[in-house]
Amino acid sequence: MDIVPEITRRSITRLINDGKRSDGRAFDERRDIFIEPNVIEKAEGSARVKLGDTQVIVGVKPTIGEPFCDTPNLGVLMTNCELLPMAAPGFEPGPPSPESIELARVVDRGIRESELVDLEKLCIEEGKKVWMLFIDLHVIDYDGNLFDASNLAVMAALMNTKLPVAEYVDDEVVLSENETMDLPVRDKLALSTFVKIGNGLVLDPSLEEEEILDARITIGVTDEGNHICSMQKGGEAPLTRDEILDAVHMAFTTKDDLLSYLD
Amino acid sequence: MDIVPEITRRSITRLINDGKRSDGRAFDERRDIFIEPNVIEKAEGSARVKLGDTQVIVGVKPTIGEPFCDTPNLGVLMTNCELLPMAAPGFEPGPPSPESIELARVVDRGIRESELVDLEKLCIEEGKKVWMLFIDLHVIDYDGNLFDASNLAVMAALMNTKLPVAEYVDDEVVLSENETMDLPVRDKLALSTFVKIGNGLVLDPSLEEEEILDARITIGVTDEGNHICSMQKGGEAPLTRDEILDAVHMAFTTKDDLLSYLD
Amino acid sequence: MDIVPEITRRSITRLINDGKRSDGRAFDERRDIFIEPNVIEKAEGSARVKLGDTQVIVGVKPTIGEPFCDTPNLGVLMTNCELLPMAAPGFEPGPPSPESIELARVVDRGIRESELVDLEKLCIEEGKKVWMLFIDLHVIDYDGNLFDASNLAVMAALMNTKLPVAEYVDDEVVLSENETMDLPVRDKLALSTFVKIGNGLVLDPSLEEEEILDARITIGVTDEGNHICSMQKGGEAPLTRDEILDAVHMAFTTKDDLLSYLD
Amino acid sequence: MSNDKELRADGRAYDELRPIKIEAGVLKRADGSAYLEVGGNKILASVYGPRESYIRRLLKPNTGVIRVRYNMAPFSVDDRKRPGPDRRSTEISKIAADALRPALMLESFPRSMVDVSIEIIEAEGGTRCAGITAAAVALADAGIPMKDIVVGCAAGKVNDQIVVDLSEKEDKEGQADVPIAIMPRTGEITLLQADGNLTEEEFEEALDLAIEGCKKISELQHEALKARYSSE
Amino acid sequence: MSNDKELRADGRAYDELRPIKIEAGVLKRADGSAYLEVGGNKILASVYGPRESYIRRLLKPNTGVIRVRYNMAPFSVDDRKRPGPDRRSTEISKIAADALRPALMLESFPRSMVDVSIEIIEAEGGTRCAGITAAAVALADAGIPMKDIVVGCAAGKVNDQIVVDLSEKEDKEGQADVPIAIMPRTGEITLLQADGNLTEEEFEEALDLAIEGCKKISELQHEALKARYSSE
Amino acid sequence: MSNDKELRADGRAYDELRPIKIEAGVLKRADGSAYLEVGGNKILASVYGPRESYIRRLLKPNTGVIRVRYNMAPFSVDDRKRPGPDRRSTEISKIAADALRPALMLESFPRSMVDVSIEIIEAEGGTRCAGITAAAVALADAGIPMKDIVVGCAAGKVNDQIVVDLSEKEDKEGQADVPIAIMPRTGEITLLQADGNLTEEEFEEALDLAIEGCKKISELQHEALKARYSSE
Repeated sequence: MDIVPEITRRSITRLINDGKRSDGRAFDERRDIFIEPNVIEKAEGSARVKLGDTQVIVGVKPTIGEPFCDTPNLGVLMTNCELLPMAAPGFEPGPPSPESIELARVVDRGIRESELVDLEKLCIEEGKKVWMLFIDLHVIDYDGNLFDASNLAVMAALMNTKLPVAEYVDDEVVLSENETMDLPVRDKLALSTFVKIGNGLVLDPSLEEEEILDARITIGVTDEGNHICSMQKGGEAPLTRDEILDAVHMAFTTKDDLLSYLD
Repeated sequence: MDIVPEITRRSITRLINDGKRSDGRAFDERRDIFIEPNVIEKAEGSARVKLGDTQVIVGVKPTIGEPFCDTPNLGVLMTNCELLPMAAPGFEPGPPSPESIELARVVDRGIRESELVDLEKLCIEEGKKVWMLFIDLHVIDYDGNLFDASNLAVMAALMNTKLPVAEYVDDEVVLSENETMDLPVRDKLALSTFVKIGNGLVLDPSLEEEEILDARITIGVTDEGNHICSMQKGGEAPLTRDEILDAVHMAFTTKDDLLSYLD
Repeated sequence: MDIVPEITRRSITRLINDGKRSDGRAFDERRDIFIEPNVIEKAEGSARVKLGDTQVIVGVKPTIGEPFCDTPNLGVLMTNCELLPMAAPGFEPGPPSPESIELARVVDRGIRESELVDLEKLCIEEGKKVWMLFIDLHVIDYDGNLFDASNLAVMAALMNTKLPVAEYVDDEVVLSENETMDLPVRDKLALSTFVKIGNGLVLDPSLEEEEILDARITIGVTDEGNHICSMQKGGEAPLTRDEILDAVHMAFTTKDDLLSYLD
Repeated sequence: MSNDKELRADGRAYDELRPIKIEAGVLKRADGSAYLEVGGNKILASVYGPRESYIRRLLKPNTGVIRVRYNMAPFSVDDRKRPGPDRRSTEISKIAADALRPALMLESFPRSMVDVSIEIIEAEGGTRCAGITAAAVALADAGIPMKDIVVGCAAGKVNDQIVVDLSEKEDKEGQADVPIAIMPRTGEITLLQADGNLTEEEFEEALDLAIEGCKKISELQHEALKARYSSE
Repeated sequence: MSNDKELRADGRAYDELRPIKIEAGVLKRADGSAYLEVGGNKILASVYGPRESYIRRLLKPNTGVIRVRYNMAPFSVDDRKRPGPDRRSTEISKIAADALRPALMLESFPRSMVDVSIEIIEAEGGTRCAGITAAAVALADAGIPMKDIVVGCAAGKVNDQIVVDLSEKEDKEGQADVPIAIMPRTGEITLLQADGNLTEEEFEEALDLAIEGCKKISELQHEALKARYSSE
Repeated sequence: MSNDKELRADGRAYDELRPIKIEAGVLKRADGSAYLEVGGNKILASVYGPRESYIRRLLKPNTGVIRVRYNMAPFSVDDRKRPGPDRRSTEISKIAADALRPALMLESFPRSMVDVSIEIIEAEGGTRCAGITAAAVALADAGIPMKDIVVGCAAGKVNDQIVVDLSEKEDKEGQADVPIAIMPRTGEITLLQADGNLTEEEFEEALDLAIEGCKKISELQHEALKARYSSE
């Protein structure tokens, strides 16, 4: 990514060591959140999310396919992510970068491991036909913390996704023309990313903070389940056991506030 | 492409501003045209075309496949173009360049929009099986104006394409071993490319002219229909409304002469 | 590949012109051979081979598929080769290099042309289902002569490959859960690679010898059949007719010793 | 001839554009950006540059160059589109660069590149013209020196009538489509394609109608830029 | 709570590792290498460097960099894997580099690259941790300056019990998996992932169990390196 | 043994070549070119260079290098071939470069590249040998310094008989195929492959027959070049 002047690094770090952030936020305070659901009429589910100035659009498109052999009665979710060249000066067109793959897979693991979509209800005919959902993540403005912004946008898009009612008749799937069903979303996931800078662990890093991070940790916690369901460390510095446990604890305490934006 | 000495650019432009071309042709005069049909025995249709020193070989290969959902009773045409490394010093092997894709798509649109092939006659069994034709354009020597040379070669190849007679019996396609049918070609397309250099608009640009062009315009006109069916502007300079209308008019007036080579 | 100091080239060449090799071997002497069969429990056949310090692992994985149209009663073999980045400083990750493709194809041609696997016995139901075998060659340490090492590993892996007994019942393939059959291997192939350095032709080139080779020749000879079944010349220098016939002769005379390692 | 034209399927007159909304400066990171809605189309355009590029072979010693990437989001169309460039988007990227280039004054930026992204968030007919229109606003927002703000619009033939700004439905069922882009000050044409079936006269009529459409849209571009400057 | 834990399906206690074998220096060409078996996993790791690289954009002016390639052999799993990187291996390569980096002292090797290959010859659960463990031994074998030898191990939840070092079967049927890597001298954590379903308390238990597992494996790494040095 | 050989399916004697036609200098842009027909094969070869190349890693400091691209047109075979290189054409490109290289004197062109294209317009058995033969003529036409003009020809076993220059049908139904290329002045062999089933004696017979075939074709190469020079 971009090279940050050493002086910026020092001043941000000094502030954090003094218990302050350069934009005045508390360590466990997120930036402003704005969620616009149903932004794409041609998508069965969609949302645009602004987290500070980071912007992500998510569209959900269903298709009908065959289930995997080992899960004949479950629908399928596929998460794909595009770090668009418009989102940052360093994002190049071309095959997905490791960063983009990591983002897609962390978001995907959150949805999958939390079991928040009831995949059994996406089965049309066991062993024959199931709904397959493409969840496409379009990052249009990168101003820090793509993980949390993307997860919020995916949550919002899944919650407004509607599928046509499908029936399996004479070896073929017949779709209802006017009846739809809501996507069976039975839980919500709060994804919280912290970065370690100096001696501090701060929630929802801004771009400035991400550019100088020592280590990063992302924690997924379910709303109903109240469980940890995913976690991902990043960055070239280590974290201590206690820093990790602190981050986990903050992920639980800040969860309700975050998820209130989805109501 | 190649860099042209400024002096060449000036001398060609000066000539054109004086109403002359460096090779002595009139503004609306094409280079010599030579068409050799049926050059590939293993192809169901083929032709080699020389337009000046530009050379293109086209082969047509049919295969049987399923029609598209929204056109269950129509055959399918696919046009592909290879700017072979042998054709010019700057043509590199590898995935198709934007130039090669533009060429294939302009030629393809001409065939498609003119509806010169009766696609309904390429239907073997509605919704089940249709003929799919691969039209492969092989550019072997690039000396200017690939658009018109390629279109001529495609016309000639389509006009000599023969398909085995196909029948649909018991859910399978049976091909006759000796009976063939001519590809149902019901019209011809004249594709005319002009370039603007200085104040002039000249037909069938040579390589020298293409290398210094300000703007390019390609116009497709049908023979029977006598309609405009495709158009493509190129180049980094604009064209005025009147220049475009002039080019269109010349495309109509020079059409018969061009198509006479296909008889 | 690597650049070899001119002085090394001269000293190796001088030795060979004097009838000696830098590691003391005779011209028709191979390095130590070590074969460990069945190294991968999850593969249906496998082997690790060390030829000197060159190391190759081969795994055989079967799948069930449709036969080719022109051979409806034959199983299918597919040979793939990975020159792993760990095997040599110059091996880069990415799409297969020409060297890797040549290696895979030479090994593949040996197996195929010798007809050592009875492909008819890999047919489950004619025209419907056959066994398809992926033979994956994993080069992990490159110290010269990948051809012969790879072929030995493939031979050893094929000879210990076991397939579940398959039956075709009601349009479906049913696999036995405990009964297996040995892969029908009815011959063995000895692959012998020689390089020409100076005036000499030496068997089983070490890395040092390969790096300065003038020409290379690989010869495949069948054990039972006692026939030449494949041959491949490489390198930028020519070979004389007599050098080739000498190499062929040596391939026959050293065959039994080589194949004894497979017993 | 155009006096007694019938209303179209969506109730528009033959020379009536779909509702348009243009906003400049919608992204933080990009040097310039614009958002455009026309009919059901939703389009974002961004500009980075002039800047260095590691793709040296694209640069020119005597001028800056423009590179355009037209891309459709997977969810922008009824059947999900596979991510990444296809042949259609490669062609549109190329002609969009040609369409925007004549207005740019990049001579003072040798060996540099201007990167334009046109992102189709939702598609409903006429995305290439709308994309060029949005990109021109983003270029202005980025402060790239320009002699004019390029603007695009299509005309075509539907039910034997020449009409402006075809909707997706009209494009699919219509007889011809002529997308163009112009530099409105001089009226010069920087993009021109045609497909379908037009007589020489019909083509002239379509061309003039598209030029008129461009001029109307041009006003909205300027308003959007004015709103952007006044908000700063 | 962990006093009355049941034995696991394969007979191990909750805090018992699978049998492990580590060997250093197993390849001739590589600058450093290691072979590791744990349970049914068979893993090779190699190191080249620090060396120049023609991929200039990856290099840094003030330090050496590490590049990791995690790869599964086509024959390493039940259903043949297509050769070449997939999304999973790309992610693991990235986090494995992050996991190994903190221990390396590459400041004296600016503009150079250390290339690590982790090759999964046979996979039976926990390949990323085992691969990192093997790679750290290969790095030491290559003589790369390091402040510690990173070591990886997972813990997880199976049948509502927190257990260490999940087998393939446990991973598939279990309720959670927490792979980590640490620098054993300080106990600092350089890799951490989690998936499944854990309460805050269960997570803490798993984390501590995985740290214990790492420390046991660390001893075997040192023995392998001692054996390598003494054999030279 | 070869005295009482039978005529072949297409009426040729065991040592009879298919009809051949060679023409030099058939393309305008290429520095050198050739067209060759043998049996049903139609082949174009072109040469550019010696010239600079942006693919620096292929260049050598002390000599020029040759790069060969063997390619089959999609329409050259019965079932359309997908465009672009496949494994077979990659291998043939590599060995064709090795086959042509020994005759070239590129020492005076360090850091430069000679690019050879072999384009199979129509294929009917023996394209690699015919392609090398055509490429050698194109290299001469381009004025590349050479000590000899390489020429290729195959021999093989069909119906238990050793025969020269197999047709497509013979290649498919035959028992062995031995394509070679030689430098005719010295008789040295620059390309050699074999597949099928041959005794040591049969191989020797095939090798000698292929060498004889090469020598006959060599004369036609020289005639084509003479015709080219005299026409200039």
